[in-house]
Amino acid sequence: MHKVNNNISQPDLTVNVAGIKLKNPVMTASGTFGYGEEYEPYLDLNRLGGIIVKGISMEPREGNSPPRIVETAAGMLNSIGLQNVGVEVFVDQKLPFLRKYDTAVIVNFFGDSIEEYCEVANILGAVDGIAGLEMNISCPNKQEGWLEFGTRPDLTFKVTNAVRKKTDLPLIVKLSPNVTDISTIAKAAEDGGADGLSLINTITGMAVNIENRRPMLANIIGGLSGPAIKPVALRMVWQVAGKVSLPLIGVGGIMTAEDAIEFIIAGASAIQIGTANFLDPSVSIKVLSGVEDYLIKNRVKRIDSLIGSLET
Amino acid sequence: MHKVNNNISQPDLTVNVAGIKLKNPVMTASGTFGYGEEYEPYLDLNRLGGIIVKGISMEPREGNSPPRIVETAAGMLNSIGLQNVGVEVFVDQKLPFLRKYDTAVIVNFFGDSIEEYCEVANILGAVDGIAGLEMNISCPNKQEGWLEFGTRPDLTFKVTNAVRKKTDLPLIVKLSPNVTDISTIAKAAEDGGADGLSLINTITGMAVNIENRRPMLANIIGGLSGPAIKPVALRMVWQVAGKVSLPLIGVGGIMTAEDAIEFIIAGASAIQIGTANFLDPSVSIKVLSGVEDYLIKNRVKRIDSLIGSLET
Amino acid sequence: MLVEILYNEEILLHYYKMGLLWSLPSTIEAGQFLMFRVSDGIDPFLRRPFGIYRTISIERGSKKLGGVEILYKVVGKGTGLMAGLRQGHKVDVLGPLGVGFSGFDGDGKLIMVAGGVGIVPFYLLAEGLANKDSRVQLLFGGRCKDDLPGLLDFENLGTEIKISTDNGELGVRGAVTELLKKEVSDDSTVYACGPKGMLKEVARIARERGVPCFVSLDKIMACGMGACLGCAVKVNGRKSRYTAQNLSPYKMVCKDGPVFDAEEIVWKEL
Amino acid sequence: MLVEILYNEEILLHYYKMGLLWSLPSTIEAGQFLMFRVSDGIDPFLRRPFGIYRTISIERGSKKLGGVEILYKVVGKGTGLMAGLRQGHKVDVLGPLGVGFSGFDGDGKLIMVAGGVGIVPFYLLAEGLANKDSRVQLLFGGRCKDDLPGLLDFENLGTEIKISTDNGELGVRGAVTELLKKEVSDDSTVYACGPKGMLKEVARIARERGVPCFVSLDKIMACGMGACLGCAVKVNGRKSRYTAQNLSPYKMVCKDGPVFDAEEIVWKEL
Ligand SMILES: Cc1cc2nc3c(=O)[nH]c(=O)nc-3n(C[C@H](O)[C@H](O)[C@H](O)COP(=O)(O)OP(=O)(O)OC[C@H]3O[C@@H](n4cnc5c(N)ncnc54)[C@H](O)[C@@H]3O)c2cc1C
Ligand SMILES: Cc1cc2nc3c(=O)[nH]c(=O)nc-3n(C[C@H](O)[C@H](O)[C@H](O)COP(=O)(O)OP(=O)(O)OC[C@H]3O[C@@H](n4cnc5c(N)ncnc54)[C@H](O)[C@@H]3O)c2cc1C
Ligand SMILES: Cc1cc2nc3c(=O)[nH]c(=O)nc-3n(C[C@H](O)[C@H](O)[C@H](O)COP(=O)(O)O)c2cc1C
Ligand SMILES: Cc1cc2nc3c(=O)[nH]c(=O)nc-3n(C[C@H](O)[C@H](O)[C@H](O)COP(=O)(O)O)c2cc1C
Ligand code: FES
Ligand code: FES
Repeated sequence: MHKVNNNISQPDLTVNVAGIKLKNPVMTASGTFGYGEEYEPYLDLNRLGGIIVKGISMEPREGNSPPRIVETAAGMLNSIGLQNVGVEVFVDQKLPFLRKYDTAVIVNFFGDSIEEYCEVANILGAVDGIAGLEMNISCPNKQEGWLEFGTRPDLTFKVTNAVRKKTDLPLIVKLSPNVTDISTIAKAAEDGGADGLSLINTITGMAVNIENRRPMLANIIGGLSGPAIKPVALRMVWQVAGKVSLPLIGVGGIMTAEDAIEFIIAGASAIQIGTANFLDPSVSIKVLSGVEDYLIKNRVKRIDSLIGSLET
Repeated sequence: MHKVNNNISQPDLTVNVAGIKLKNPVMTASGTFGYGEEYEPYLDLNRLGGIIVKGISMEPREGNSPPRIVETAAGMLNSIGLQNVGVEVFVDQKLPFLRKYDTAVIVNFFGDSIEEYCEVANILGAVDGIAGLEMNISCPNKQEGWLEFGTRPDLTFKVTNAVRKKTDLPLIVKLSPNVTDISTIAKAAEDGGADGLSLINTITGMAVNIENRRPMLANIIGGLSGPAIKPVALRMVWQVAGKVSLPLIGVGGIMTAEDAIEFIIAGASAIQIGTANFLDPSVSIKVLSGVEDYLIKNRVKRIDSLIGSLET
Repeated sequence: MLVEILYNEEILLHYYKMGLLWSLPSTIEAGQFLMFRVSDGIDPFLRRPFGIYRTISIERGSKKLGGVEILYKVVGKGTGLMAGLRQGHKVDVLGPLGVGFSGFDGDGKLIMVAGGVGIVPFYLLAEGLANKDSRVQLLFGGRCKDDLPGLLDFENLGTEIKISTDNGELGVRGAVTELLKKEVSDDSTVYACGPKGMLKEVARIARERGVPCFVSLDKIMACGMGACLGCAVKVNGRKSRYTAQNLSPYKMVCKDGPVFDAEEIVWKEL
Repeated sequence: MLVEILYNEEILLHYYKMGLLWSLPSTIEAGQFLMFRVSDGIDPFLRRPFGIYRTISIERGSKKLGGVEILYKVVGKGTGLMAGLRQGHKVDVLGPLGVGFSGFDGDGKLIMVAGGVGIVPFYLLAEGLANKDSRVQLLFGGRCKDDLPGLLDFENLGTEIKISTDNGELGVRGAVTELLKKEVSDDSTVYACGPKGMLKEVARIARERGVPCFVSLDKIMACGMGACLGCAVKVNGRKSRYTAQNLSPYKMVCKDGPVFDAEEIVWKEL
């Protein structure tokens, strides 16, 4: 596996996450990279470890009324409202483009009931060219008074367990950070049969327009992303790494290779780049080569040995 | 009450928070303004609506091992570990300085058991020159496996209720943002007898030194503050404003008058400036005059009428 | 893409022109824009969108190089920082992005309605039509005479211009939409760019007169390439149930626009 | 406090001197510092501490104005931005802060041990003692000859200087602490500023020789005025129970320091 070129040994960047073999740990995060095609002019998608597509539901979704985004200090709030083309259009029109690349395609999906989650997972399980599923549980549950699945261990367990039975694809559960105790939720997902965990989704936040005294977002509340939330994401990865034995995927505020390495050291087997794509569409490739440089400089032969190497 | 000078009417900035009458809604946050004296060379303390002193416990506390702080994107992490001089030294050596000013002195305090909270509150209640107490419940509870009081409604209720019985001073409970459902905690504090709520304390976060693969903070985890957390603080103020009838004090990432006004519109009766003091020791005075300018420009005669005026 | 700043000059109070050493394809459409990273760091955080005002060419040594000029107004933190950038500095830009103006087929009269910095998309257009025998008219409104950036450029092109200012300093006193009411005829095509209120009124007038109208919209953007779904604008005639053609009630200003057929926009929700 | 930049020049690779139009009290102590706001915005977020290298005076028209010079090394984002600041620009500084060097009473020999940019606190000191008849010696260590910023200034003062470089390019090859071992005598007082490893070794040598030693410490700071308790350093001889004298096992580098008696520091926890 280790290629040796003239004394300089290229580090081995491959990681195995939730049964998905990635050629490197750098992926793009759901909702920030469209269906891949939008970014195709800006980078070689083949170089990415994986692409996680915009969250897909059974039926197409309109999303929220605009305004949907607002800038904040070192970040942004979004209330896109999970607008998406629906699973049918995704499979017919979006997936064929992605299949052309030798990059793991992970499909982020959600529903507003356990049944919908199961249905989507079931459909996607029968389709070619999907390496794995990422289940977004930061989604209101219509059967439980629109409480988010991911804010309660019991609901997290239930939805994970139900979906687990519907698909053989690797199942990654994406956790919500808006909780008191992330480890308990992580444990519930593990018990429910998840193969891996992504953390974190956006942190709920708000902004006010002081000129008209109205919320900046039509939806009032939105999700905070970007460097602002990196310390929180990192803390959650580290907390969960100590409590579950599943592979973790770190996401939240990663802008540079240094950020990515922090997550890996804290316990992430792979990372996702979200909001940073908006600032620099080819940032993921830069992060990847920065990680490679770090490994070379520090004589780390296999990135595996960096994962969770934090000395406390 | 309304002074009128040559047609231009000065807006009325006074607010009544938790039974404490403040001459204006701008205060300085606990732990970021020392005991007032440190900032005395940089601003006229008399102009502040209130000063909230560094958290005080029964016994003096050493605090955590250094390093205790690290810079993050639009913020910082701290793990001071509640170092303080203890209630006795505070009353003897720190309070006399503050008594000289015509500014409400609010004493932030904590304990690691309900008994300690009660003891401190009891002592402070008998002392002159204290306008109110701010109870920090983001503190581990030794009787409950070091779980933070403020992360559980039952513990929040218990400690508030117990302290309530020990003091006649206005009692403000300062909430932890590291919870799934801030409203439930707020309600518990209200039911326990709080006169007002401050929100938010820092959000738990972490940073890693990738050179030595160790945490940046000796304590591993610290509290995130600064503009990075403003959207979260604002969201929590708004959520709680809809659920309790107590006056709220907004804190988290306020750097400018505009930030302060966002909090007031979202439902805060007063605000606190924390980390921003480190960037500019006289920022609180600038925020105050900016708020005043806004009121004049928008012909708001009394700041009261701005509180919670968000149109949704 | 890192490009060099050739110049960055205040042309009127608060208005600047910046030249960038950046060769764009000649197929660029009037109304397309670029995303400008105003800071090397993260404050302010997002890129800022700016229309492409015109292309320029410069000589460096014996080489002829292509460039782009933007025209911007300082309104906040990002544009404030831009105003301080100096010649020789490299800035990070993405583009050209979006879909520009294209509804006018040369028949009849093209009326370009611009409010303040809304002038930007019209220079390329006026330039392209300057030597054709199309009838082109610019209606240019501002608060005062210093609120009409680039006016001279259009005069140099020989564009027919009618001006309005709120204070009557130059042209007629009042809103530019009043000019439109007078100038619009049955064979007109209306293009507009400017504040939301102006666009609404332009669209109303065009609808009333039954003439085609295209508007360039301004929405806060994050990605600029249709990926984040942040810059959504509600459009008419689309079912809330998507079809296999992937129709949605929302279009993205950055990718489907910024120029839209005025008829398509749900104006009351803009 | 907003002050004007008088000059900002690279004096050696990565080393800069910046002059600020800022009159400080003449009571300023060598080792005191200022907190510099490197950006008008929030990136980077915290102020950065820099020692005061010397005071300067400039003439503007007929007026004589006071100024301050800092000497800094570009090591990261903040100092990188500082290097780009130009003359005339206004920057926000706080100070003078902290407690400087004061343990030397004029008797015996003062040995100043500086590593690289650790030279900063010593200029004011050397200047103040230059025309007295105290025995003063500077031991100055760097990685190479370009790692000895300000060397010429001390030569101009006539300070007695001994140099060491890691690569032997200038002075003796090796660590500056090796010089100290040779130069220290029973009547010495040692002042030191430089990397942590160097300070530890200096303190060890001084303790071994039984001579007074004072060190200037570097800790990440937020407030710079003793309010945040962020820059704590563990000190000896203090009980973990505070007394009425308000003793704590920690002192604050910004307020109680940055200069400390070496005996006071718990070196193994630094
Ligand atoms: C397609 C398009 C083309 C544009 N072309 C021009 C042009 O040619 N010349 C010109 O002067 N202006 C143009 N604008 C407007 C310009 O983008 C804003 O004025 C600029 O982003 C303001 O940035 P700021 O930081 O100075 O202001 P801020 O203080 O951040 O905000 C001021 C206003 O600018 C708007 N704004 C802020 N950030 C963004 C963003 N990321 N995307 C969109 N709007 C934002 C907000 O609505 C806000 O009310 C265009 C906008 C769009 C959408
Ligand atoms: C009392 C004191 C006096 C100093 N005097 C000088 C001087 O005269 N000349 C000089 O070149 N340097 C001096 N320093 C060091 C200088 O403050 C740092 O080099 C500078 O803050 C680095 O900022 P940066 O953004 O370039 O680096 P970063 O990339 O942010 O960090 C590089 C290193 O600088 C340190 N650092 C970062 N932020 C701070 C902060 N807020 N406070 C303290 N350290 C920080 C960190 O330890 C980090 O390892 C002094 C430090 C102290 C504490
Ligand atoms: C505009 C936008 C849309 C997003 N859409 C989704 C989504 O559909 N599903 C999901 O699981 N996460 C979604 N996210 C969350 C991101 O995938 C990521 O978890 C979060 O933004 C934190 O990472 P970042 O700070 O790198 O952006 C979205 C984020 C943004 C900014
Ligand atoms: C260095 C530091 C020390 C703090 N100490 C305390 C404390 O003792 N008690 C407390 O209730 N909050 C403490 N806080 C939290 C602040 O009072 C405030 O709630 C938080 O920092 C968010 O506000 P900001 O973003 O404006 O700083 C501290 C914050 C900082 C940065
Ligand atoms: S700005 Fe991202 S879709 Fe338009
Ligand atoms: S930096 Fe705040 S106490 Fe020293």
